[in-house]
Amino acid sequence: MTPCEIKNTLVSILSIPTHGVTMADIRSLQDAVADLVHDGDTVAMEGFTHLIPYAAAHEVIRQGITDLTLVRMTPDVIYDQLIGAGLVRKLVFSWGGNPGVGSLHRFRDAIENGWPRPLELDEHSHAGMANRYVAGASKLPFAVLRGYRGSDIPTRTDTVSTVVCPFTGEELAAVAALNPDVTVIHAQQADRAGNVQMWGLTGVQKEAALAADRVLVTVEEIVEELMPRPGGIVLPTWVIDAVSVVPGGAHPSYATGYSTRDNDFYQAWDPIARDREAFARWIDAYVRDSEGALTR
Amino acid sequence: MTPCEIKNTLVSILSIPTHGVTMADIRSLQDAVADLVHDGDTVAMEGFTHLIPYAAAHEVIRQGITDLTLVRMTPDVIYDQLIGAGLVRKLVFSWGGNPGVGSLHRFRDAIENGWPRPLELDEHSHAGMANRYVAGASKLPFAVLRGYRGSDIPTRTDTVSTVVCPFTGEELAAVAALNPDVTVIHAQQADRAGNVQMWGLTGVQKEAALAADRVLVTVEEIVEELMPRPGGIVLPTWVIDAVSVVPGGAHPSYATGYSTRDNDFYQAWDPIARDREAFARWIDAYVRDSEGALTR
Amino acid sequence: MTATPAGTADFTSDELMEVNAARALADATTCFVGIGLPSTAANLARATVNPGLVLIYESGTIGSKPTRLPLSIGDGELAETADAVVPVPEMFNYWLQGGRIDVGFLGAAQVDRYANINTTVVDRGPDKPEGRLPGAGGAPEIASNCGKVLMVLRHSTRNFVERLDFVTTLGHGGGPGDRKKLGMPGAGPTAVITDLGVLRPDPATAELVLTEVHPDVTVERVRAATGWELTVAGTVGTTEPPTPQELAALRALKAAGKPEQPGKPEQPGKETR
Amino acid sequence: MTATPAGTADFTSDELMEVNAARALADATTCFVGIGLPSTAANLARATVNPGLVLIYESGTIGSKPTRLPLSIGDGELAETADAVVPVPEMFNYWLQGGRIDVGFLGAAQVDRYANINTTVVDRGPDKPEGRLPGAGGAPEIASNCGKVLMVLRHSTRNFVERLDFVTTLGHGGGPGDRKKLGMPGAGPTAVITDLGVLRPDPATAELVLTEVHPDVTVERVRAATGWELTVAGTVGTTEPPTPQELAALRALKAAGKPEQPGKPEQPGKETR
Repeated sequence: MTPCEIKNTLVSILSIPTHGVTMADIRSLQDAVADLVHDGDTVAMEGFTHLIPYAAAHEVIRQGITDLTLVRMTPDVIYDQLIGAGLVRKLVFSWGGNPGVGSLHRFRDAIENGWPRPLELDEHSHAGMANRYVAGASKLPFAVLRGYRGSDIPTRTDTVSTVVCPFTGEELAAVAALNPDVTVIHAQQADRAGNVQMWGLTGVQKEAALAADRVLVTVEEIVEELMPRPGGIVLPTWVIDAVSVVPGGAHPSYATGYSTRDNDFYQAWDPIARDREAFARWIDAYVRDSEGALTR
Repeated sequence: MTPCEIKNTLVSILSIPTHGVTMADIRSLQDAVADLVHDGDTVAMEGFTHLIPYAAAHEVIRQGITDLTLVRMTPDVIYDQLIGAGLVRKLVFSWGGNPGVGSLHRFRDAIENGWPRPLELDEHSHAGMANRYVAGASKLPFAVLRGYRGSDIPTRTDTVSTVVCPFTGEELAAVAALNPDVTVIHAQQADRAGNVQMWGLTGVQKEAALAADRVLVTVEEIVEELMPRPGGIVLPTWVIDAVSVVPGGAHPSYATGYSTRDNDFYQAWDPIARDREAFARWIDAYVRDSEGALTR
Repeated sequence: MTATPAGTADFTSDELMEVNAARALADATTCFVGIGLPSTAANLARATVNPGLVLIYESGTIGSKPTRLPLSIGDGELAETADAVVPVPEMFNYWLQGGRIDVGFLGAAQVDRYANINTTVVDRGPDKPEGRLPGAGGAPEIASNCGKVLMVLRHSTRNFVERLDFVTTLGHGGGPGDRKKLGMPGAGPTAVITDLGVLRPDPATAELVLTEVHPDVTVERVRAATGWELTVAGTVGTTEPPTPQELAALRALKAAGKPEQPGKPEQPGKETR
Repeated sequence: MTATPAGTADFTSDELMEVNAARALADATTCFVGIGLPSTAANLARATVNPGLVLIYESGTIGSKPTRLPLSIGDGELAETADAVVPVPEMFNYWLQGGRIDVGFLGAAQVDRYANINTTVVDRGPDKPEGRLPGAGGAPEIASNCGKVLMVLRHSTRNFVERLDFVTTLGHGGGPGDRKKLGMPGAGPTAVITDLGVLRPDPATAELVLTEVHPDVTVERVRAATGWELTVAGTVGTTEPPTPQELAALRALKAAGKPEQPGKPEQPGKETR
């Protein structure tokens, strides 16, 4: 019996079934979105102002994946676009504005006028949303915080409740865990094995990724080796399903070390989004029929 | 009215009382320990194998600060020494061994034989202890985990209980928050303002520090500017009470970038700690009467 | 925004509001900064009355020292100049809920006489759908957990209302003691700074009372801009006009806030990737 | 530890245990590694049957690739060679409780027929105080939350007991279904690897059954070293002796585990600072 045969025999005797852990595939954004994001999914595209995965959202628009429940602390222009495109059934969020500019007009139009379709809301505070992701990543059904006190928010959601501390008797807020079907994030770098590193403001991306069933990461570039960075967060390949290389994939948001926030875009978005037709023209010109759409 | 007078007037009109936030003092270990650690205190000296604040513990021994409740996930040799020195009334912990070597003999002698004094225990799992610190840092009275299931541990402590998820009905473990009177940690660097940076394995030090009323940090050195490091954690000066410069202050533990773990010391500790007299001689020779004792 | 002459300098009522808001931070040590007016005020405080003020943004930055006004709470400079950058859950749990933050500085869409805040929805009448506002963001827990809360917003009957359409964030509830009853650790709102003056809660009733007006602003004008019957302090002070230094610092911050964007697209919609 | 001849190589029963424990990780993807025998086995697996195995230590390291056996779970090399280093609370909450870890590898002081574990206290008789063990460490939640659990310990009636003095960590409780009743996500212990052979839970009863013995070990010898009436599988296999490669890899790991310490003190007690 050769060592190899011995090994195989022993494997059959002693081995245990794997837990379903696999490496991330590096693949085109088009294929990755088609495989991982389905009609009716609950999808979190996170990134707190920084590293917002716009390119992936645009691919969702191009593929017309619809009836989505979108989750994000700050819907931002990325969800304004998806909502305006008519793909969103429900929004789970905590602050829906265009940061430093004003309203998200597509978001408002959907809520106030049901255009292009009614938008159901599950609305929280930032602290509540952050803790909902923490519970999700921890595979706990809920998280505890000292929050929502005196607020009307709990009257409009069924995902805030209370628990009593068994030691002190204090009543605290409980928020239900968030476990998206898919989380999509943008990061600076991946290596060839599909390990990912992001740095700068890292928001709730780690929690959102670890809370999800499936994870898609777009990256600025593939590097030979991930060099540890100050403030860097590494997600190992075996918690990620697919990595797609999309340089500039966070624009008009930004990727520290690669680009700066395009504040002008955020300001220019306001008049575009105010007008249904201007919005439709923009989506057609810059998302549906863009050159990028053809090459991805 | 000069601008300065205007400022002062306006301050008196519009200013709000401060919340008690102050900068850390950079001072001798002797003075810092004397000021911040008192008889009867609950003290956490954290550091998960790495960055264990031995020098500060030795200063506590030299000053004979006693009746302490000591908190640490892994008591390690540092608490074996404090327990053997008769300064400890109670121990809150989750794993009491000499890592990779064997028993902590002073810890065992105190528990099994009450020598040099009886030792009360509050015993948890690592997951429970980590979450107790998280609750403490979050100023919540408790934390939730899926833990202790089927274990006898809850029969021997009053700091494990249960809560029921208000959304799913699942019963989960609740652990009481840990909020030490003082947390003592060792870090690599501080700047002159008292901001501290540590890197490498950072364990539960951030949580232990933020959970405490008072914080003492010993550091390898003072630097002009804290350069952000991969894996670095910065504690701003205003959450720290005192910084003391103690190069090598984690020995026989280590400080990544400055020293390596003295595994030989950990192995050599075993026969010293087995014998009450050998232990007493060691403490006298290397802690109470050491040169270091005089210069600090 | 009407320009008001004051000695050698001209300044707007907005500028006076911003300067007063900055002055209110003179003794603060750490400030949780909302975007917009609060961020302007906090950055101006660092440039004038309180250079050591620790700015904390909910995007995770502790000790940011921006040289220009950030447009969003996640602008790169906030992280680059920070003493520490932490994940968002840590920010809310360890730092805010952990009671580490001295002053919370908030804006508002609607405020009532007890300094309760609405930033969620407004009632636009029986035949119209609710008007949508951005929502809570960090405000409910900022108002609950910071040592004190300062508010800054423009004064009008649209903003200062008899009754909120929705309570997003509790200020003083329905009167003194309500915060304590709800177990809120911080003292709550201590001042509401507007473009007309300053309101503060009466310690006995917790109701906002007009305590200062800006130069050339009459009490009557403030009453008219307030949607409830405004109580006025026995002695109403007049706030000091901005010093030339304050005004210069404020204008420099704002001018720096509009830098040329590197890689700025020719068309607004053009994506540069 | 008796040396047993096997073909060209001499090896000890401990070495055979370690090699078998490593082989049990052949198909594992991620392993939460306890210090001591589990760490030896996991590192040997990386050097032999499973070079891609992701080692996770409770000190916070994910994907450590040590070149020598660490003495403690916090040795510097574990962090330096890791794919990621995370804070300890995150390790227990997001990674372990988060269900990210395939195999937990545990040692034990006492184990019973249902693979329950005691590492807390031992009863030393009516006139003596309880004997103190280290305590739980990570084990209760490792055993609960990992996909499966492997155990490795030396076989004696002191360790394999009829009744635990204290249940630190639940294995299979009192029989099949107990884990499910308690809501424990993972499958629990699937093998107990000792210096005499391998025990596995019978799917019908969850009781540990002797399924393999090491070469030259009799079933009778295992029975005699077990504190309960041991059930033996219908067919008891014999484990393969270590290959020369396995033995060489194991011995190289152990030799590398005792490096010259830089700055090693002359006296054991001497502190170098």
